[in-house]
Amino acid sequence: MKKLINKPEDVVKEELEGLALAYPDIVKVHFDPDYVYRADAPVKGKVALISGGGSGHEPMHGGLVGLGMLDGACPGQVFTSPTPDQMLEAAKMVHGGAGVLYIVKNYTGDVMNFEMAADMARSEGIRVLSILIDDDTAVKDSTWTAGRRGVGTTVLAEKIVGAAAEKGYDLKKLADLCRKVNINGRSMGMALTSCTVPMAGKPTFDLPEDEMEIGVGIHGEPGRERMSLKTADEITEMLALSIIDDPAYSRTVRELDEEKGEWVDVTLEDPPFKAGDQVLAFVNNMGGSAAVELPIIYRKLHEICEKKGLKIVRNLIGPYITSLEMQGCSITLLKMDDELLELWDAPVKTIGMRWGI
Amino acid sequence: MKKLINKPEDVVKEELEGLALAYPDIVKVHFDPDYVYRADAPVKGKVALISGGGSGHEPMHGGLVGLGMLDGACPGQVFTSPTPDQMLEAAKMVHGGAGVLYIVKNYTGDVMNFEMAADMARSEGIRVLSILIDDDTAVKDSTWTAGRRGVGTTVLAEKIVGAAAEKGYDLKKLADLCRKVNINGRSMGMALTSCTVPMAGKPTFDLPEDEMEIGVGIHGEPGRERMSLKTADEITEMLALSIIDDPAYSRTVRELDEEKGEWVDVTLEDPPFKAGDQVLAFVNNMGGSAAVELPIIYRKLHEICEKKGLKIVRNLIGPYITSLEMQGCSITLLKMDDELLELWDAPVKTIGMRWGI
Amino acid sequence: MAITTVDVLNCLRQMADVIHENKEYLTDLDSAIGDADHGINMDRGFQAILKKLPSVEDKDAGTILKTAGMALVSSVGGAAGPLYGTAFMQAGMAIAGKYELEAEDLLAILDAALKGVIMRGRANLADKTMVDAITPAVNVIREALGNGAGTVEVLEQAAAAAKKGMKDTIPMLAKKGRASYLGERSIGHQDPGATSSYLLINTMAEMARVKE
Amino acid sequence: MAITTVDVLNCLRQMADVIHENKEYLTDLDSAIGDADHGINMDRGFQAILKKLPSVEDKDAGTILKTAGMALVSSVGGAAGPLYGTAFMQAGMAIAGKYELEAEDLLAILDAALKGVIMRGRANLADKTMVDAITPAVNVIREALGNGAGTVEVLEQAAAAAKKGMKDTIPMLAKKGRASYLGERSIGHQDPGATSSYLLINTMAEMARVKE
Ligand SMILES: Nc1ncnc2c1ncn2[C@@H]1O[C@H](COP(=O)(O)OP(=O)(O)O)[C@@H](O)[C@H]1O
Ligand SMILES: Nc1ncnc2c1ncn2[C@@H]1O[C@H](COP(=O)(O)OP(=O)(O)O)[C@@H](O)[C@H]1O
Ligand SMILES: [Mg+2]
Ligand SMILES: [Mg+2]
Ligand SMILES: [Mg+2]
Ligand SMILES: [Mg+2]
Repeated sequence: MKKLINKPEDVVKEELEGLALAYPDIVKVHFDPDYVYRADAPVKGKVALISGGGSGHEPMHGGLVGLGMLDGACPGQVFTSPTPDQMLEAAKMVHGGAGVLYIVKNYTGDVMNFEMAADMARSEGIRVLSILIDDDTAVKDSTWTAGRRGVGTTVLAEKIVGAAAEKGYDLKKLADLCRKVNINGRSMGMALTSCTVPMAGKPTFDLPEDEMEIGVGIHGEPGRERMSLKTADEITEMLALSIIDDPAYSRTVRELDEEKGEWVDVTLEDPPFKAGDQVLAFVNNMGGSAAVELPIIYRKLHEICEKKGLKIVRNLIGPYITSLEMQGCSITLLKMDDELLELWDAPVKTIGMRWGI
Repeated sequence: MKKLINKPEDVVKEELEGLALAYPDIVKVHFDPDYVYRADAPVKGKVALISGGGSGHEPMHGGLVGLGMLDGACPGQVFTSPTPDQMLEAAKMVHGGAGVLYIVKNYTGDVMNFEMAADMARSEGIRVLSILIDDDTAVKDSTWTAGRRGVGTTVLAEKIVGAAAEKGYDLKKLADLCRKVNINGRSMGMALTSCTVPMAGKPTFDLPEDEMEIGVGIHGEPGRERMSLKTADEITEMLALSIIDDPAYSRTVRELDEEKGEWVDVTLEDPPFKAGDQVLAFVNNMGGSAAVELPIIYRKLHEICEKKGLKIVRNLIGPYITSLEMQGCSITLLKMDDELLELWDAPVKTIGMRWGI
Repeated sequence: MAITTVDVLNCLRQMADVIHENKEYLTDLDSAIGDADHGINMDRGFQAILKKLPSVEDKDAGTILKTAGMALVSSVGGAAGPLYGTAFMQAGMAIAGKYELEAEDLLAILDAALKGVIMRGRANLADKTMVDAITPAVNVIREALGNGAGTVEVLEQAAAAAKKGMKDTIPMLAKKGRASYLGERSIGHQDPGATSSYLLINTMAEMARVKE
Repeated sequence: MAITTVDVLNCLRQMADVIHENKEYLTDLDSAIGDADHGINMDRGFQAILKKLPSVEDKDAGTILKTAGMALVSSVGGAAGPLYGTAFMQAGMAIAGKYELEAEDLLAILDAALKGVIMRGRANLADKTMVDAITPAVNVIREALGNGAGTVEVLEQAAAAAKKGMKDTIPMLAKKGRASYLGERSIGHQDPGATSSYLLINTMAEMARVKE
């Protein structure tokens, strides 16, 4: 294992220490339980946005905390969901009196830990809603699986919902907006290489020199299918079509119902993309691919979208939701409308994403 | 070779096509000869800044073109200096009547090609000055080598000089400023893995699982020394001390003398760092290291600087001057003063670096 | 043979040892169909339990188990944290206040643990999860108690059933948790969570055997 | 035996073939002490020359070489581009206007090429560069001409000297170019640029041998 680390068990702690030293104007870090929060938290009267998940996906989520985006982020161990006490304490620290929205990627671990945290926070009198992101088209059905994983759309949702929170949307409206972003976003990822969880010390899987994994998540897990290595254009086409040609997707998720005061099953349906849609195209580096490669993917994606009648109105290209040093990429398309465009363009100042300020 | 590319010989061309499609508000791309330039070039009355070098170091240089930074960037093939005609044509395209400053990394190829380009541009009536960046403390002497390589300080110089050009500094003042940044900046890099030049198809060197290279440049070339793998703290200490304890460094470089109208030998001396200095600390990802690792390096660097009496007043952490997918990092320290601080903080809007706008 | 709180404490310590010894094994299983952290997660959790035990040495068995569960919840994360955390907390509530446990209490403990796992994770039998190891153990205990079996026998049968349940996950297609994303590719691999469940139940049996 | 412009054109085409065949070899040499691109660079440059040749087929030898040099300058990049580009351009200027070349012109060509390389790169002998292959070739041509040798003999001796010069770079410590950064580690490797220089000079000799 070749990494710029000290003891594997100290990776997350020392990363957080580094962030605290490097960006005191943007974030503060609390240890035991660990969470990253806005340097100016709590922002009075603003709904607080909290996300979290395993570490190893940097800049997500700690690097997405700041003005116009998250108020708090709870980092777990590498690829391991954080614990409810982190999420509870983060909520207590950042909530500015207008409630807390948890943005949760749909992984069994994240979902269960955030559910426990939401219950705990509510029992302490904090208004909480919680929205799942499940956008990974590599997962075809939700009946025989834990449902689609939360991947690239998470970053876009955090930006857009963060801007709306800054604008003064209330908790209910933010939850609705986050749900809207989620059902309009879809992603698909692939890996050229595996990655190595520091504590495990060896690559999660072996991938021969001439093979790749299609339909991977972001945890170094093998994907849906292993196949022989293809060109950037062929890979882009596979990923893009898996998104664009994805039919309507419906599933039942659990959401907190504020009126009933309990978790209820909600059925959601993602509408398929159609010609004429305006989209945001997000080409994500899994972490270890050379930066020169991403525009090559974008180039082909642009061509495919054009052919399919999708108009790319915004883009995001780079490592935003990574799997440690894995080589590979993912594509996310999000259908945009005027509200989303305005919120996307709004100023943001975080470690990993910054513009307009 | 595992890369998200089509034909190896098309990598640079397709990358440029992707950039042109993705960022039309920031850059335009000219093909044959290839160069990237500001979407709003030429900026009348402003000195135009041009840099260039082999590709594979993205975002440098094409990703550093835009308001507050470069006006033009000439990308060569991967790790191969661009050619004089690119630099000449770029100069003709972007110069706004106030002259052109070439910022050149000190590699034999880059130096010779930019020298030829400067001569050609001057013979076409364009005022040109050219400043070398040579900041790599891995190279101890300039008598027995081609002199220190240009590495991390290049990024900082392009930001600072770019801001000054935006503020209206004239050509002579900009050249002086660039020289000042260069003699006050020092870097040192290391590699955990090699990288693969697409056209070569295999890693430039083999590095056993338990070894690393210290004192590498940015071209996948082996470093000064191979040694057994060390912890992040030990690596940071080696890099940082090689910079902080570096004695005064003097060398003779060739610069264009405008009055004499010819190239002259100029002797420059880099003053060593001393307790009390204010510095900008730049921790650079060579490209393939997981993002979680960089703050771990910064954490230790912060401690070392403190112990040595250096005050970090600004920082930059991330992949800015990369070697394709190489795992590893480099550290750059730049002594700051009020002028440099103000210019550093000035707005910048490029693909790879953006703030304040 | 009654089980004392000292036995419970020892059993938890023994579990921590077993998990620690099997850390790499569990993580390897998780590499195949998950994200290579189950052993690491469980080990972190049981180390957290060890740290908490001194504070509850004089407490009743229910409190001890609930404390262990809370330690798991706040240290493990991932799927295993809330699942095992809830299991231990529910088990503790099922024997709240007791300082001595009889064979019937073992049923109460494991049944509550199983219900906790299902409440939290909503897995069905044959979804290829820890439920597939715990369910047969609970069933066999219930049966054995009906036949008048004692502590040791009950737990030995439970361990054997859990082991079989664990092995039975190999041919299953995962429908819950991370492994479900692999689809057909999850077939042929033993579920890491079912494996840790077997290891924990087996440790209970071994403790009882030694005590006897 | 006079060398015609057709010979010059053929020689350049032959050089392109030789460079293409040795592309990987040159790149491998550059991997050891450089940045793994010398063969790729040279091949790109000679392919560019091939594209330019049709436009100068009826021109004098000097123009042909200058055109080749300009093609190298604008296509190779790196260190080799300006160095070989300048070499070919200077060589062309040394025989400006000539349609037939005699043995003495070969000295003029290689001497001008060497001076061009040194003017541009300011390397000294034993710095482990192409200068170490070209210098002995120029010296031996001068000597051979003094002894009244003809074209073929002159070029064969030049090629032999260049080859020895190339081999002699192996034990040298590099002081110029990228290899200089390796310090002691550059010792024991043959310089890629000296190797391409030998290959080019040797191609001239082979052309002359075949023509004879
Ligand atoms: N919904 C569920 N119900 C019961 N057990 C589950 C469920 N989801 C996952 N598991 C169990 O959790 C185990 C994985 O735990 P672990 O690796 O620690 O967490 P994660 O999957 O978050 O990395 C699986 O092997 C499986 O036995
Ligand atoms: N200053 C110099 N003078 C003469 N030859 C040089 C000089 N610097 C480098 N070279 C030659 O150039 C060769 C490397 O060329 P190439 O690999 O194409 O360029 P780069 O080093 O820019 O990658 C070296 O092997 C050496 O022979
Ligand atoms: Mg996990
Ligand atoms: Mg090169
Ligand atoms: Mg796991
Ligand atoms: Mg080279």
